[in-house]
Amino acid sequence: MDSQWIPRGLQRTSFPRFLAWILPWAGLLAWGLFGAALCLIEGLNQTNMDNRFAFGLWIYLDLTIIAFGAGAFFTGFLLYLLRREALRPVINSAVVLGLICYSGAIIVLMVDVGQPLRAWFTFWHPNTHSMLTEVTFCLTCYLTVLLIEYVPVLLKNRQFRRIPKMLVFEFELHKLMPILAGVGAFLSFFHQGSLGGLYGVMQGRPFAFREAIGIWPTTFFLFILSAMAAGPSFLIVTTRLVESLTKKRLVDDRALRTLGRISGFMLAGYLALKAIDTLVWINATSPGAGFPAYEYYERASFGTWILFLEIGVFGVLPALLLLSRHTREHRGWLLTAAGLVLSGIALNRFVLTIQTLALPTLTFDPFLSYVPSWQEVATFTAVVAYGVLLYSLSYRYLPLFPQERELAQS
Amino acid sequence: MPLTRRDILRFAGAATAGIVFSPLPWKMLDDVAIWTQTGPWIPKVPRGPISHVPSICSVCPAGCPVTARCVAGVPSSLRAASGSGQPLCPIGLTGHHLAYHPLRVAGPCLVEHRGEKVLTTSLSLDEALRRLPSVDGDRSVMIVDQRPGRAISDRYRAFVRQHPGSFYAVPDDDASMRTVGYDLERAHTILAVSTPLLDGWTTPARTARLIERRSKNDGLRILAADAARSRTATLADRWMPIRPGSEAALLVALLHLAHAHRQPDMTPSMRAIIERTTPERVAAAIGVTPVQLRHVYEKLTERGPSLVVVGGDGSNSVDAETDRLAFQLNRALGAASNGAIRQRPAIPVSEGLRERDLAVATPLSSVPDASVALVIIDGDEGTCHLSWESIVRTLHPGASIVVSLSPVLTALASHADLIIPSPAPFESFGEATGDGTDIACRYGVSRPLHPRRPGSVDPELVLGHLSGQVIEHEAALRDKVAGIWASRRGQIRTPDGSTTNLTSVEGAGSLWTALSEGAVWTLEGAPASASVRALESDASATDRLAARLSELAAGGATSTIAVVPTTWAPVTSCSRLSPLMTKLYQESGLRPTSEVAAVAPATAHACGVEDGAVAELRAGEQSSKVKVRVSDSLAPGMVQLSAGPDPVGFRSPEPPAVANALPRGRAAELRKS
Amino acid sequence: MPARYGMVIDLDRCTGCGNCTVACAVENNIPPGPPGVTDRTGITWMRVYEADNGEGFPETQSAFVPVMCMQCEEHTPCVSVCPQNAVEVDPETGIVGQIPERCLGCRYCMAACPYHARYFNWWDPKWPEGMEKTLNPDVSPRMRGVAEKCNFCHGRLHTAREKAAAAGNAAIDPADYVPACVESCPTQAIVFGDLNDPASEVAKLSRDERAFRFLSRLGTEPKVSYLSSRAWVRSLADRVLARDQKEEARG
Amino acid sequence: MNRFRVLFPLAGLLVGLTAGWVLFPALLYRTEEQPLQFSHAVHTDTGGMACADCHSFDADGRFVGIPTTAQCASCHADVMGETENEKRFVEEYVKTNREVPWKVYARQPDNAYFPHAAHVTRGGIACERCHGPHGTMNTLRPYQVNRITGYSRDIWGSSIGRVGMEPWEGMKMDDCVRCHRETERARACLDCHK
Amino acid sequence: MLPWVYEFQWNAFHITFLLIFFTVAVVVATTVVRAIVRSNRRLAREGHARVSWHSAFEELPASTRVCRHQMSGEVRQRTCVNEFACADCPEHQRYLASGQSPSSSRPLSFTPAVTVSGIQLPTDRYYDRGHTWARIEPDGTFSVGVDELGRRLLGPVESVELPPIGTKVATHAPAIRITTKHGLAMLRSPIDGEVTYACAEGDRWKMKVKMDPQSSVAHLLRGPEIGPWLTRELERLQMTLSDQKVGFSLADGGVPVESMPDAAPKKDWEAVWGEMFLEA
Repeated sequence: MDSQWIPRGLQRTSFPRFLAWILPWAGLLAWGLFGAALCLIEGLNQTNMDNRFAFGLWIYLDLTIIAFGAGAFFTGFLLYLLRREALRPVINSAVVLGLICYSGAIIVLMVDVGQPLRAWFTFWHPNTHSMLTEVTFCLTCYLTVLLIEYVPVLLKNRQFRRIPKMLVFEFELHKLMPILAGVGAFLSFFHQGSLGGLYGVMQGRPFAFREAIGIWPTTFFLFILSAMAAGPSFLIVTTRLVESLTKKRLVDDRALRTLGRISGFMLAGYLALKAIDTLVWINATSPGAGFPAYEYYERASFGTWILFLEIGVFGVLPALLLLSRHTREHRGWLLTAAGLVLSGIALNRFVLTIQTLALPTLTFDPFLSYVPSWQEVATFTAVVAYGVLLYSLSYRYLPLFPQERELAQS
Repeated sequence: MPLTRRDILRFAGAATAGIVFSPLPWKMLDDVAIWTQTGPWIPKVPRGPISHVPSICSVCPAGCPVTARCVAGVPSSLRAASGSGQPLCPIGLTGHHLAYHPLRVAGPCLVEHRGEKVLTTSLSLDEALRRLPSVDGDRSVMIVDQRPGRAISDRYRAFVRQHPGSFYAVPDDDASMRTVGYDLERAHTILAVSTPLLDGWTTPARTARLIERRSKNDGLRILAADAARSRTATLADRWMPIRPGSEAALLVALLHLAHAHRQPDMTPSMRAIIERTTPERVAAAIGVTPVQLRHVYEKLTERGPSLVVVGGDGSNSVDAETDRLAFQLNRALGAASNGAIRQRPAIPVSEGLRERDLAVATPLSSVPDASVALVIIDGDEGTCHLSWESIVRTLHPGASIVVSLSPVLTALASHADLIIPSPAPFESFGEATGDGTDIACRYGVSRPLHPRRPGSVDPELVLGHLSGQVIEHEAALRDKVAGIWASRRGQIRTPDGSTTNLTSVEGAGSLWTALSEGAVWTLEGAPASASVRALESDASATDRLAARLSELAAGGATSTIAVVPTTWAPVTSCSRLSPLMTKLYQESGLRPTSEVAAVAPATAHACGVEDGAVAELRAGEQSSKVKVRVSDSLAPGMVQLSAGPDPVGFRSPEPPAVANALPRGRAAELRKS
Repeated sequence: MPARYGMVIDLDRCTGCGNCTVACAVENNIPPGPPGVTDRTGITWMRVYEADNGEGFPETQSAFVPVMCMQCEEHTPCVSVCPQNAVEVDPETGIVGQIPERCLGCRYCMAACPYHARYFNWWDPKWPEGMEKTLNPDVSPRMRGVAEKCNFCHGRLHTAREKAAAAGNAAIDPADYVPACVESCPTQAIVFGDLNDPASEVAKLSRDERAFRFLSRLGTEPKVSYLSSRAWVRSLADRVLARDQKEEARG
Repeated sequence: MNRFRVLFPLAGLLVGLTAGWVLFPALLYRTEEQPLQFSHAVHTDTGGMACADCHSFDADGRFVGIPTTAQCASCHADVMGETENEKRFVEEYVKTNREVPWKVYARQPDNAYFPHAAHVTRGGIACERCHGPHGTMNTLRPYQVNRITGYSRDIWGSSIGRVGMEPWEGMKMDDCVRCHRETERARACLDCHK
Repeated sequence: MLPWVYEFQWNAFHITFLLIFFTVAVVVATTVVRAIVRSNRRLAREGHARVSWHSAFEELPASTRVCRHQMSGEVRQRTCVNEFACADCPEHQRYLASGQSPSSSRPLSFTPAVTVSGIQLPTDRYYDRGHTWARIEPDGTFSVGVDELGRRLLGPVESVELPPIGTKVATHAPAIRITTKHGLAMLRSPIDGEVTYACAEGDRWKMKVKMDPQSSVAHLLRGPEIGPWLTRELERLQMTLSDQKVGFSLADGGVPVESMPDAAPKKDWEAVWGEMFLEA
């Protein structure tokens, strides 16, 4: 039915089966869009956020998926600028994933802000001292870059290739990819950092506040490193996921191992810095602001276990697994380690968004909890469904994995 | 030449470019942003000339001086009149909202109570008046006046006097306790027994003066005896936690220490009770030690004048017996002789009427059952004491009709058959007759500030329809003022704080002018004589007291918990609050809503409920869903409920809070639901 | 010299009556909470908290703490985080101003505020029918989806300035500029004025030995101070103090 | 044939430009008539009155704006002249004690705070600086209102591109800021916003 | 954002920030514009076919890109990096220079046809890797056709669409569209040139091309290369078909059926054709 659109030589499931896969996701997307529309039309009272929990599920989601989407810039950077050719098999997938993560984050942000129609004020009257300004500028620019990077992938579609202009444009654009990869890396470096800085600069929230190095708090650098660790791991996990869903081999092990090694290396660096940062924070920054650090962990649901889990099980363990050649070359361990890395980064973002806001500052203020409303969950689901749909369509109609044909034949 | 797709694309592209190079997209961007700032869904502020109108607040009888800031003739805020030194309460600060209350009754209407729902059918004024039965020998009328002392009150009394068998009924409190005022300003030691002395029990001005004296360390000592660490307990110098419902026992024990049983005018049975109620015998029942009781008594006698106030939850009383005990204790402490308690004088009657031609007020509970055919409830919006049960009891089983004059749909008005709404506060001339705890009586007049909403009817018109003698509302007030002027007693206090003796006011006309510009007439009472008739104990009361004390000594059922209803006093003078009160109730939790039940951590644990959980509170037949709030301020074994009008129930005339129906100290069960 | 408006609140005088909260709402056109509003979604620029000493019954002691925007002077947390300059510190008054018309509703400032003194308009502003006629003409109602907070009744400063300007004066009469909460406080627990004027009562009180500021170790230099003669109340200022106080009480 | 093809983009450009520059402003604004016609000229010239005689300040220095009917009635309690508008004014408004629902050309939104006292009394700025020759007009020009924002067209200025405007035209924030920048006054947002 | 918009701050931080933003915006915009300009220029210069082949070649699996010299056994392993443009390939020149390379042979009509697994390919012509051939005619033009394996891959032809006389055809660019009941196949032109004769009637067709003077047949397979190539192509076909999980296989020595699509009608034959005919 749609065979004219499927890249030649690639095996794709029949259209009805594809439809059967797509439809539930489309349903979820529709439900999610309904939830989001409620938030836009009725207002944010539809959410369970409140004055204390000014940020909720959505910001957490944004922080997490943007960290996961870091694979796009980091892989592009390594491939086009550092010439790590081993990563070529995953670059297209990385771009699509990056696009999904970033566009998803921006869609959610537009629902999250109270006045989306005024969002352009940030550009017109920017407060350049705000980390959010940096985030907004970089995210917008980088999303543009990702869209442009996606164009060559899109134009590889069989039907588009029949149009001479598009074919030639794709070819020429592809040649300029190193420039875009460079710009993307530059932008990502800043916004990944600014997302961390978002919390690190909050002088009034000693749980999140960190000392500054130059003009940036330490979380700025920690976020960059952790995103660089998360991005490759996300590629490993998604690739393996797609492989298991399609029952096909799409990327050779070498590429994934390279990704794993890079992720492990970044994670190790991140952990070392985070350990130092945490010690400084516990012993100097936080008590200096009038907050004994141990009090943060006296709440029933947020004990020190969360810190140990983040650094130990989700940090040191995957770092060792990824850095050791033996475990890295084992497919199961590699996938486990990548999964742990992602859990760790997700937990880190959770701690920084949710725990920061749950902890009271005033001595007579209670510790609060927050459970997202269905509208929030729906919007979240919409983004996931959108991502799955975009990826499924891209996978079906675009040659996402250059090695696929070869691996299928071998 | 055929039109190709390329041509169309080129055309569209160029057109887009043309639009980009025009103001359209850019101005649209700007205008849409402005639309989000000034769109039609954002209320617009009023514009127009601004004026400052001096007046008084007539929402409750206290009559605090205010300055209304009006924009284009509509008040935008009520502020305490500068120079008066008399601050307002939150109810007064929002008094100008009441005219726009969502439950405002638009005009005369018939009321139907269908289950939980209240249906109103509007009808014309003529039709409404026609539905009032004529009052003759057979049919008696009861006029329930919840704001006695006003100009219309005099007219009501005159009407009732002319129609034997009819009643001019007032709430029981107004008939008894409220005749005695407390000179808090002169007292040096005050014992507040289950009384929110510093939390709205009296006027904000008097509370403020107590706080001021305390912070200046002028020797004022405030003792609080309360089951909970209430606001008053927190702010007091000393707090004695007592068991809920043991107020009477505490007072009797103090009377014992004061050797009151040796007083000659004591009835023998009372004397016997006091004599046998030694601190040792009742201390455990009260929940304190005998030493503590003696200590409190020492403090009371250490530095006079001393006062014991038992105000209950709000300005209403705990119960009649406790009131009487407090009166006797005060007397024993010498408050009657040194003037710390005084009998508040009555406000002179309107010109043209004579006191002897007016009916005497009957306490509502003294109106016989099934005796009246027509009930007119006035001042309903200004109080929340009366329960529908206390009214329905008096209705003649045959054809009877209940008419409410309330401008808003109150809990009581929703039970009436007919509502002929009077003007809302500040829509017409209003009156303030003085705070029930004060030693002085007052009279003040508030000016109309709002444009009057069509459909409201002056009570004078309704009464005039019955009596055949119609008088204008303003004229009735002028008569009242003339009556006051004619008494030649008391003084007037202008908003700037200066006082003038009434004798130097030239005439009734200039008194009216002064009052309508915010001045208040006051007349201080004489020291309460030994016998305030209403507060004398009679035999049945003594029996009830004896029974209660023995019940208390027995300890009651220990497995249950006691309900302690509390009310924030100012709201008892206003059955419908400004919608803005959500700030205090829902939006800050500063005051608990009626659905909140506060318990001590130990009690919560024992009942298996958690903070914030929804639980079922059962007291006798009554059962209600409550939200549990765990508080360290409460003694274990009690549950504190907010009574009074539901402050946030401004959206629908829902039934009143559970706590309203529960007597103090009532045993209850709290269960997880 | 520019003014530095500040407040001193005497916690020993505060009875928790709520006048300030209500007067503030009336003055600043804060709408009544819609159905379903809670203490976490409502708007109370001035909010009275009840603080206790953490002991059980009957040793509990409590104090009422009115909390509003503390108008932080240094590193003002909400100002630096706002992406589009919707918040700023007025150098002439020291007042931290929030412009709802510029606000995007990102709520970053609310997360950043250590005093939880910023509020979000979760709902459209709605007054019961007709009640919008009683709005204060000096303050514009805010729209849904923006943050707002106390600005020391800036509308009253406008009025005072206008009065001064009409009389040809540059400086306002301090008596003309009194925020609604200060004006309405029955026990006069709140003192307002120019901290830069050493003769003003507020400047004197802020140097009182009973004076303290909440979370002053954050280094944001709040311009609202509190007074209390009770040590445990003063120790509420921050958690290190509270811990020390608790240890002192025990040992 | 190629020549003909070139016309397509040109025509598109023309259509786009016309839509943006001509059609858009025509659609954006709605024209409304004032409830009554009023001649400022008659009052200022013939009557010899000054602006402040009617557009005055109250005791607190607040600018009252358009005079109330009561103020007008102090002269126009009865018909003084011969115009139809005056007659209507007296009969429909003065006699019934209603306010005239004037449409205010310079009306700023609720969130803007403009103290006339600071600008006129203290600043000495002439009325004409911002209101132009309004006071010498014989008629009230039609009032144009922006359909999206509800603003009077005077806020933006008569030119949709904001080019070639008279010095008094335009009352957007940019216009305020321009002058305030030059004189280094009122830097805080709250100085002019409420 | 812009100096004349209020709240523009004249401090180093603000200006640096915005400068970086504008730089990024300019770089991104110029990159896109550059790509557009360059692609337009390229399209004008080289034509679509070359570019198309250029990018298509990169996507061919390594097994398809095997060098002709590997197939002939001259080198053990070599993957073409030169888009099969042997004329421009220095390696190819080196092998030709050695004089031993089968690539230097010319088509001869008298040698027997090469037969592999029952498929006969005459040696009197040049073969394109997309299973078209070019044979020089006495008039100097080349006749173009599809080889035996191609014919069997296509099965019964329903219609043929040839480029009209006078059109330019290019090496590696699809020139002939063949429709069967199993779909549409695009056959490559083996040489660059101009169509001088084109005649299609039903399933029979004939086409002649006059080769461009500057072009050559260096990239086409000939003589001793044909056998190894055909063997390899059968392997490749096997792989393509097995990849497609087809019901039948080409066992060693077996004879492919006359019409493969009819033997396995459920297959995605368009994909197989694309693979085997090297559709760009």
